[in-house]
Amino acid sequence: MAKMKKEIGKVVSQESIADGIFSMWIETEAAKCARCGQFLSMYTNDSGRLLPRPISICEIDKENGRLRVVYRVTGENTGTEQFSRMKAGDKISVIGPLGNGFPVEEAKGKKVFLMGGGIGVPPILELAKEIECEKKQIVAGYRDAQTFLKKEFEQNGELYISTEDGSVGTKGNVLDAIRENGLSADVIYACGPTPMLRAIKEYAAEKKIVCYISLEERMACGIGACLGCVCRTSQRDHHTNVHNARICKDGPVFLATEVEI
Amino acid sequence: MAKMKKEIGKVVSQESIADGIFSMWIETEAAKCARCGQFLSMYTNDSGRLLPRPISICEIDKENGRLRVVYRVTGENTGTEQFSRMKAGDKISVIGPLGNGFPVEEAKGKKVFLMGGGIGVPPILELAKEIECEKKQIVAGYRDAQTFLKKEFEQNGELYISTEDGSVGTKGNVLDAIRENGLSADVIYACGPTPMLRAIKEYAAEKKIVCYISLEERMACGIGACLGCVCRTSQRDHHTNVHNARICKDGPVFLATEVEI
Amino acid sequence: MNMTVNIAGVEWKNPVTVASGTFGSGAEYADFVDISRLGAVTTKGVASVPWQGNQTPRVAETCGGMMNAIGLQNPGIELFCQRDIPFLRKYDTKIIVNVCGRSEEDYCEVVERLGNEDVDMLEINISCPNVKEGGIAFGQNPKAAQDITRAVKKYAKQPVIMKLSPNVTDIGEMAKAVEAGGADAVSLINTLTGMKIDIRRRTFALANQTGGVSGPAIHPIAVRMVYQAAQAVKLPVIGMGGIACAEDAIEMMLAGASAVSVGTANFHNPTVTLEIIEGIEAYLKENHMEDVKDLVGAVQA
Amino acid sequence: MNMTVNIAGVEWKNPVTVASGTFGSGAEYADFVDISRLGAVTTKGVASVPWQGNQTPRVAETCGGMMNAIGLQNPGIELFCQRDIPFLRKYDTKIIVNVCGRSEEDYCEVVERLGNEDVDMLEINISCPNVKEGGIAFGQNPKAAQDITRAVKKYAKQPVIMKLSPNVTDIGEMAKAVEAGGADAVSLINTLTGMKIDIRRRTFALANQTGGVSGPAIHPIAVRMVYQAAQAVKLPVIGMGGIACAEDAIEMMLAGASAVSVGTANFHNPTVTLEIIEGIEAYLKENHMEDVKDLVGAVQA
Ligand SMILES: Cc1cc2nc3c(=O)[nH]c(=O)nc-3n(C[C@H](O)[C@H](O)[C@H](O)COP(=O)(O)OP(=O)(O)OC[C@H]3O[C@@H](n4cnc5c(N)ncnc54)[C@H](O)[C@@H]3O)c2cc1C
Ligand SMILES: Cc1cc2nc3c(=O)[nH]c(=O)nc-3n(C[C@H](O)[C@H](O)[C@H](O)COP(=O)(O)OP(=O)(O)OC[C@H]3O[C@@H](n4cnc5c(N)ncnc54)[C@H](O)[C@@H]3O)c2cc1C
Ligand SMILES: Cc1cc2nc3c(=O)[nH]c(=O)nc-3n(C[C@H](O)[C@H](O)[C@H](O)COP(=O)(O)O)c2cc1C
Ligand SMILES: Cc1cc2nc3c(=O)[nH]c(=O)nc-3n(C[C@H](O)[C@H](O)[C@H](O)COP(=O)(O)O)c2cc1C
Ligand code: FES
Ligand code: FES
Repeated sequence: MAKMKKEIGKVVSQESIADGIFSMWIETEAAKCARCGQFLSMYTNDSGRLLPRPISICEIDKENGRLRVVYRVTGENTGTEQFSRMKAGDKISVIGPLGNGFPVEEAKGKKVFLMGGGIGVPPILELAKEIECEKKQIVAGYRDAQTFLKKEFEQNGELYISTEDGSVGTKGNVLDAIRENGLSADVIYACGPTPMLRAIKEYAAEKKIVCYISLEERMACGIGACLGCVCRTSQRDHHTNVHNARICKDGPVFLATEVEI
Repeated sequence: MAKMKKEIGKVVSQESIADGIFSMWIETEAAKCARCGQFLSMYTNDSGRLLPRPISICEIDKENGRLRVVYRVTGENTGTEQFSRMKAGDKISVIGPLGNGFPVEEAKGKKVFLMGGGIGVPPILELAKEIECEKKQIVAGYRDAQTFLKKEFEQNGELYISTEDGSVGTKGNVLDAIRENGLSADVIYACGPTPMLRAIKEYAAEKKIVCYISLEERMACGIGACLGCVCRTSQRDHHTNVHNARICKDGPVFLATEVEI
Repeated sequence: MNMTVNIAGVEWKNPVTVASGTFGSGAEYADFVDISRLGAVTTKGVASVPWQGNQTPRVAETCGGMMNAIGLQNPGIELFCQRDIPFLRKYDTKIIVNVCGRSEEDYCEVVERLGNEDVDMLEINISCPNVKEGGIAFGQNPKAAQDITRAVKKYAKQPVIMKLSPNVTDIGEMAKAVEAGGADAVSLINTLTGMKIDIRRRTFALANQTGGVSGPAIHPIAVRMVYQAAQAVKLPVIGMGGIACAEDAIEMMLAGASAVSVGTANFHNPTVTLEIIEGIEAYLKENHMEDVKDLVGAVQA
Repeated sequence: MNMTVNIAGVEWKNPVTVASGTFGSGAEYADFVDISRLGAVTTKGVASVPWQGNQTPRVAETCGGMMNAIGLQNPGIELFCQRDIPFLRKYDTKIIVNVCGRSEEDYCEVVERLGNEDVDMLEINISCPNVKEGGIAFGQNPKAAQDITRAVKKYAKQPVIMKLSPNVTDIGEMAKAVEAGGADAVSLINTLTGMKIDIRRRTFALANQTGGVSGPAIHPIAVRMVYQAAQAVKLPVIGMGGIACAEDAIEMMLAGASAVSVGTANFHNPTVTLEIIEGIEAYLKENHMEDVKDLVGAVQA
């Protein structure tokens, strides 16, 4: 008991991998027990900014005790901008690993879609590395030609790309890429903006296939205590006793049929 | 008009010169027109800390556009602690030079005391360098053997030291050092804690000599607008129209007889 | 050194508890802190039946603080008694159950139900700004506050702490009103009502439009109100609002608080409560003080 | 693009002014900003005779904000009229004179005296928490606020802005009261009363014990109150409280403010007012808006 804490990690490296997208490797205890689909609560050093930024784990290097995060700077004078100014050797406070992670065992012997959209793309990388399945189809949706993590994906599965502006791969979204390439699967794992997840949930329902989606919500505690980050569930949730599950604790990954989005 | 601004200076160097006492050289426009006895408003980069830290100018290097400040870290988790973590090359926001400065012309052909106590010692250095007088007697009061800036003072006048614990020079305060060494002067310039200034003011009144003291008060604007940093004046102040002068704008240096401390 | 405090007849091992709603019922923070080291645990508000709470977004960051409009989501008193009280009882700490309701009957029902339970104190939240009828109506009117206190006291088997809202003109008057109603202690402050607008989408940042501001940003307001409340009444005062370190807690006690609650700071640093307890001990030692109670109201003009 | 706003019949070239007491009478900031670029300058509060103000320390830092207890030090109306008005008149901006007093007569005397002066608007401070009789008594009671408004209006030759205190239970009620009293506009918020204790010396950080909290820390509370006031009355609302960048100013206007005042932020960044004006212009451009007035109250549920 009482073994987790807010930990002071160390920035190992930081680079910009696309316009406004940064990749940071952090040396942290959290690497020991992290799984794909979990996230870190990352804290700024600014006393005016109290709340953590939840950022998905993009890659895990257990051997060296390091985690990779890939994040977007959402604007000027934001916490993510402060992260982006950090350099190798700097200290960074984190809590993690948090959340449930993707249930990879479900994929055994099956054809799967690993779908990421926008800044939901990063967690798909560690998922692609960990998952064992019959056919690993990675579908990544980007805005434009800045297809960050593409190389890493190519090394870890069949990669299909969609871009909003059509500059690379299928013009449109991840579902357009599936249709254009005539792909199919038995299980879906997806992370991305809510409209994308909603469409994927519908697609899965139609095709009657199992679908896991990773949700996003504003967080305060990140560990299930404050009830800030709930999503509506179709059934009464056993912890909350109402139709709400905590994304930070019970998620961020849910069976698409469990949640109303 | 409208030519001053909050400026982003550059830290040129930073070193600890005594326990908890730091010396920083800053590259800044403010160096151009700075005089001894003036101060800088220094800002942290922390969004939770809005107000400037007023810090006296300790040395001016006009040629290279640099100012030196010497400051005490007042505690953990303070603005000065944040300053102390800055490294060469870092940016630091400042406004300055602010305040009136020491009236050095008064010293021409006279015997003077330049008296500094505690963290009031630093501005005495630039004063010692600028002042032209018949006899330049520097009296510096410290807590203990950590007599920071001692070397620099020795190069710029006759140095007398007092320490509270008696480890160096006279045991006691700056006035004790004067008495022990049988010194006298026609003009005094002093900076230090209020009790010390109060004693010096009294001494000057007794001896009927001209005395300038540099005062300290909590500041908000640092430029004379908010009336946060006033001290009580013996006469009605011509700007405020009451018995209050603004330390940041009308001071920090006052004729001892002008102010009630 | 004596760190115990006595709040309305209940002895806490130290003056530090957690603020309702920021610590769940303790289970989530048990990974971070040894709950037995806390003076008391104050639970999230519980109502007579489960409440769904507000739509999301429910939280937003503000400079030096945060805003929340959880809307008192809670599992209802039955599950709470079955699951959360037994969980907390495993620890050597006092249990303060925070009670919410929409009407006098709601409050009284929960308070009566808790009479049979092994809990140490009740905190009645008449100050939640985030639900239309979440008690704020009681918390902004002295007469209503006095009445609800009196009603609750009729059913209460445990000492009753009335939790006051800062969204009032005169906090001293409110404290006096609940004292007159029979309260055993007061706690304050609950959150200050705030609003944030997303200028890109031109909508409210919180689904509920308004939310309660908490965290260090509100600390000076909280200290002032705790001071005024402590001056106004003889009851013990539990102080909270933006406490984020031992210094803040000590400040609150010097202002007149007999104990302190730590809320939002848990989100920033889950082990902050223990650091605060240790920091208070260190302060007492440094200042050669024997008893933490000597801090209470010890500020000098 | 139209940046002009009309506040109670007075046209400002843009909706940005400075908050009373944070900009002196402009002289000190003239080194930093071209005052002619401001929509208006609001002066430090002025009384019928010079006021000495409070003892020091008068200011303290808080997380995301500051506390002040200047105590309305001012040079008195005579010197003000002789020196400060002519100084400001050199610039192409509107002049709003902030008026303080201890009694109805005090206020009326100053207001009457200003009737002969070339100033554009009057702002009546009935909300200063830092002097025993600095108007707060008027600012925390609807009836008193209405009466003082009516009294002042009898003498006023210029439009009257009533400046409201946030230290009240119901800001809408206060706004309605001054509207009923004949106010031409309302401005809010003044500072929230706070307290800070120095735990080392165990004394108050400010000589006055309490002080007014301002700065970004109070911004969400200010936005909420501006929204509620704008909903409650038809008068134009001048919004302030923690505005530190263009985003904050736009947020305040979306909440219902017709113009904004920038206070504490000047201390952090003396050119912030100009950056805010430029930032609002950039926002309008980006969002293809023609008129800054279209921002007012444009938040959507
Ligand atoms: C489980 C989870 C995993 C995520 N993984 C990633 C990732 O791998 N890479 C990435 O770039 N982003 C990720 N996000 C989104 C990321 O958390 C936000 O973009 C980030 O918090 C924005 O912070 P800021 O400092 O840039 O913005 P600010 O505007 O300064 O943030 C203010 C506050 O709002 C919160 N906030 C703002 N936007 C969001 C958002 N979209 N979602 C949740 N909170 C938000 C912040 O955490 C902070 O508390 C994830 C979100 C969640 C919930
Ligand atoms: C004209 C002038 C010149 C000064 N010169 C020097 C100098 O050369 N070297 C030096 O070390 N110190 C100097 N000081 C004192 C210095 O300003 C304070 O020690 C410093 O502001 C403390 O800030 P902090 O971040 O450490 O403390 P915090 O406690 O974090 O400060 C909180 C707030 O209080 C103010 N404050 C705290 N202590 C003081 C103080 N003693 N005087 C004024 N404001 C204070 C801070 O500016 C800030 O606004 C000077 C003060 C004045 C007025
Ligand atoms: C997320 C959150 C949920 C809260 N829920 C409750 C609650 O259920 N009942 C209650 O009385 N107060 C609730 N509060 C108020 C806190 O208990 C506390 O009064 C307030 O946050 C001020 O303290 P702080 O600044 O330390 O957080 C909540 C506060 C937060 C931030
Ligand atoms: C140092 C200081 C002095 C002030 N003096 C006055 C005053 O004389 N009259 C007044 O109406 N408000 C006064 N105020 C309040 C401000 O005008 C403003 O209402 C408040 O600070 C909130 O805005 P801000 O957060 O942008 O500073 C003062 C505020 C500060 C910080
Ligand atoms: S963020 Fe607190 S419960 Fe999820
Ligand atoms: S600090 Fe504002 S007048 Fe001196």
